[in-house]
Amino acid sequence: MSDHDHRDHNEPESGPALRVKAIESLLVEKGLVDPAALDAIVDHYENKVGPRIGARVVARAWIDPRFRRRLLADAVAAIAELGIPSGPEGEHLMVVENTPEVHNLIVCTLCSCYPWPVLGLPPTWYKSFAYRSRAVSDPRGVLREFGVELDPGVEIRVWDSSAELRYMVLPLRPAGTEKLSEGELAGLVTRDAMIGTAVVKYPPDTAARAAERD
Amino acid sequence: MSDHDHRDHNEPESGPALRVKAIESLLVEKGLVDPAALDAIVDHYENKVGPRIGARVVARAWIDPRFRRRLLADAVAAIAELGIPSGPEGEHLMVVENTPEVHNLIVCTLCSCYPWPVLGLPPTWYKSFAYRSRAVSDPRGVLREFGVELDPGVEIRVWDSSAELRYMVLPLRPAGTEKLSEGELAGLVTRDAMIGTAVVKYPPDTAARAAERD
Amino acid sequence: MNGIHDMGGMHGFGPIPREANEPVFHAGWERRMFAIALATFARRIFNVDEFRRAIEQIPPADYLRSSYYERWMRAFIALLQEKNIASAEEIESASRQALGGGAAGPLSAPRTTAATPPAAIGAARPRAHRRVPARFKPGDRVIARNLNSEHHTRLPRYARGRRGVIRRDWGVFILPDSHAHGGAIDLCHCYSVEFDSRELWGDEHPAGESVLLDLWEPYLESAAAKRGAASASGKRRTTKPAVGRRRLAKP
Amino acid sequence: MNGIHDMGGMHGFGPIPREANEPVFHAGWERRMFAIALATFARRIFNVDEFRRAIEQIPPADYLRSSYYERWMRAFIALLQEKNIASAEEIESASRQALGGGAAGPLSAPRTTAATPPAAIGAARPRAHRRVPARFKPGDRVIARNLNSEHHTRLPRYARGRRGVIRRDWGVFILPDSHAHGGAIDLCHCYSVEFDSRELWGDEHPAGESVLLDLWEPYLESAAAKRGAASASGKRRTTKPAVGRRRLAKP
Repeated sequence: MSDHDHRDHNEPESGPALRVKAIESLLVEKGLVDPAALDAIVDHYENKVGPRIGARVVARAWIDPRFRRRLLADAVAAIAELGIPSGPEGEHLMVVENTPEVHNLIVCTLCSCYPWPVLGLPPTWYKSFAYRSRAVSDPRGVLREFGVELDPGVEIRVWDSSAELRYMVLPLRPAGTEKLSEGELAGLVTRDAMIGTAVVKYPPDTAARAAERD
Repeated sequence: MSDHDHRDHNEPESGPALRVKAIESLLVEKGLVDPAALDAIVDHYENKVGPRIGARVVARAWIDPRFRRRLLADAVAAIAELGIPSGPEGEHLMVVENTPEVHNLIVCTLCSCYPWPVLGLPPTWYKSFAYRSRAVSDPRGVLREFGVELDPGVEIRVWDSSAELRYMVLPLRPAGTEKLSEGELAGLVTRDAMIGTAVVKYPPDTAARAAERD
Repeated sequence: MNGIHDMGGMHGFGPIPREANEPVFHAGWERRMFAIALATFARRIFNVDEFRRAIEQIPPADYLRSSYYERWMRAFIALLQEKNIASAEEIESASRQALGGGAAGPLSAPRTTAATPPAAIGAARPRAHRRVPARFKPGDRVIARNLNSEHHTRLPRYARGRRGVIRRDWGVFILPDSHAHGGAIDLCHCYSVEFDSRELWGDEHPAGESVLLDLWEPYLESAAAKRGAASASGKRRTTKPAVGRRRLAKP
Repeated sequence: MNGIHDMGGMHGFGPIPREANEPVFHAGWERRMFAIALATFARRIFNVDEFRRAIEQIPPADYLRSSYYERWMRAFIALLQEKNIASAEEIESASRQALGGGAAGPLSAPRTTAATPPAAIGAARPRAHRRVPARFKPGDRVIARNLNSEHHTRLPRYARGRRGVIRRDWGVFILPDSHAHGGAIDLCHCYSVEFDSRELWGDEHPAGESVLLDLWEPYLESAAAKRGAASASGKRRTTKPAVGRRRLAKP
């Protein structure tokens, strides 16, 4: 693999860009990091992990109640069954299940802990001061901002990732999806639904196409 | 009085300087402020009030026990006796007395409330985030930073000016000052001593000069 | 509002910056900004609680990188607009004119003048002389309520939920919480409340320190009543007091 | 440390910024910074708690105006110096060289290489399998201690002094508080603790919400024991636990 093939060579050399280049040079010179290893790390997080992995887990849990139970009891072991490796920020994964009575929301108020192996790296909004500050004290307001209006009777549980546990939400399976395949179900599952700032929808046009196909 | 004779005409027109000039022009145009009145306000706070007023009050309290009692009971009435007018941020003044057992410290954690009529406008350090944040939770550390090491047995009371009351500390009179005049005593009293971040000292050289004079 | 301004107990701001022989103002514009604000308070265009509220509404990153009088300026500009004294466009246009070497004086002749003795100018918020019954008296044990309103308040976070003792009843004052949002005049007793520093900062804090806060009555509940309520079951209150509405009314 | 990073419950940060079709990284240097940090964790030059502590030590104004990976960069540079990996001068000199169009690659040939599978790289802080007795069990009522140490901690301010219920014992983990300052390995149980949101945010907060925090045992005390201690008189504890030393040791 060539050096740094994932870098944007045409971007301006801003302050941080220069600093980071300097740090890398220094650490390589001191034999502490290997540029090829850095390339591999970038490639892994940019191209190999991401919310599609979590979506696969969710779809399987929707169609296989026994897998669902194993997932909720021991998420690391259950996702290993699917051939999904664990890794940093996922060694202690907990999947929390939405029900008609309980909605779960994930945050890290102190930094931005996030379940990398199943969702990839977090979006900017998850790391934003606005989300970190408000998710614990005003989750319904946050959800409204994301366009989610929960029934007032639904209880909200906010999981603030203050220690080693990383959380992923198992969203509610939308109605009308009984005939969808596992792959089609996974296609409905969004990153935000697995953080808890969205619910999974089965849009009428998708439903119509599915009905047509039958 | 000419327009703005207290302005530094040779300072560069920074962003705030331009903005404030614009605000003043607008408000004058709208008849809401009078530049001459602004000049008078500036003159008052820059030249007429300041810690020397508080020092006068302290010196009087040191030499006149009955005044001291009136000052501690009703500071606004007591300072009026000295011909010192009250004014904004001093309508509800409270003087708190240091004793060998109790040391008082004044802060405003939420903004920078301060007893303007007796101490003038606050120094930058009083308005700093460092002081505002630490005075309530680490007063001994703050005092050490100011070079004041209290006996561990001395109790500290921190007055956080969260409402309309404004506070001034009546410092301990230093030993050996029995023969000093009221004016000489006032000369020993520093602004910081009336905030509580200093104690009043009677330096040996001053004492020596006084002894010589006797 | 649990804002950046509520700094009591925070760490990380470094040493206290001290300046020898510090001048009263550090720049001409600071002098003018200070005087403009005071003169405007005297005109009752907005009240001091609204001014504090506007300072607290400065976005946190801007708050921290602004100097004291820069924060006054930002808040003042926001209030001029909020009170329909001047539009953003007017301020922009006046700034351009000032940049173009425009006079420091008025753009045109002033319509009125308002000379007021400086010492009489200010927030003008006297102690109210209306008789209002006091719920607490010196010696009473109280708990500062755990209020987390998005509104302006003068109850700092570090005291919330903490137990203190009423030391003095200062009399009746305007409650800032509602006064800062629309100018309502709610008159309440304000008390000097002493909190042991170990109650505020934990059992490991050294003994022999206390913090005294001046707190309006609606910020406080009786420690005795609280104990009773806690031993009773579940839901506690159905009526809302004057402070602590959590959500800001949309303008 | 009661730092700016401890944001739970703060107001004033505005709407949540959302970006459609957001890329994983927004600039080449973010990719490299991320990868360098992960590779460095794998080399155990410093641990993740030290890294978090270094991020929290960024001055608050800089913290707020920096982007996420800028904070990583600042903390990383601070740790390189703290751990004597590179001096400020070396970093300056390398930056000047980079500015002069210097190669993105090494300044000279690397002395070693350390290829590690990416998925295995990270904070590497597994659950400890040593048996440590657990003080609490699911269902126990606890109070999060009111600790206000200047050290790193993972007990957020908004939970301090609040009552919760142990929901689950996660097992034994390294306590971050001491690990972040010198790397001491203190092994403690870590629990999932549920707090009713009305306990956290006050009686006026809507019902039907809770927050679950993962808290190490030294952050907690038994609600029953606390009640006993409170009804006993005055001074409470003479021995100091492993967390919460208020003052940072001078280096």
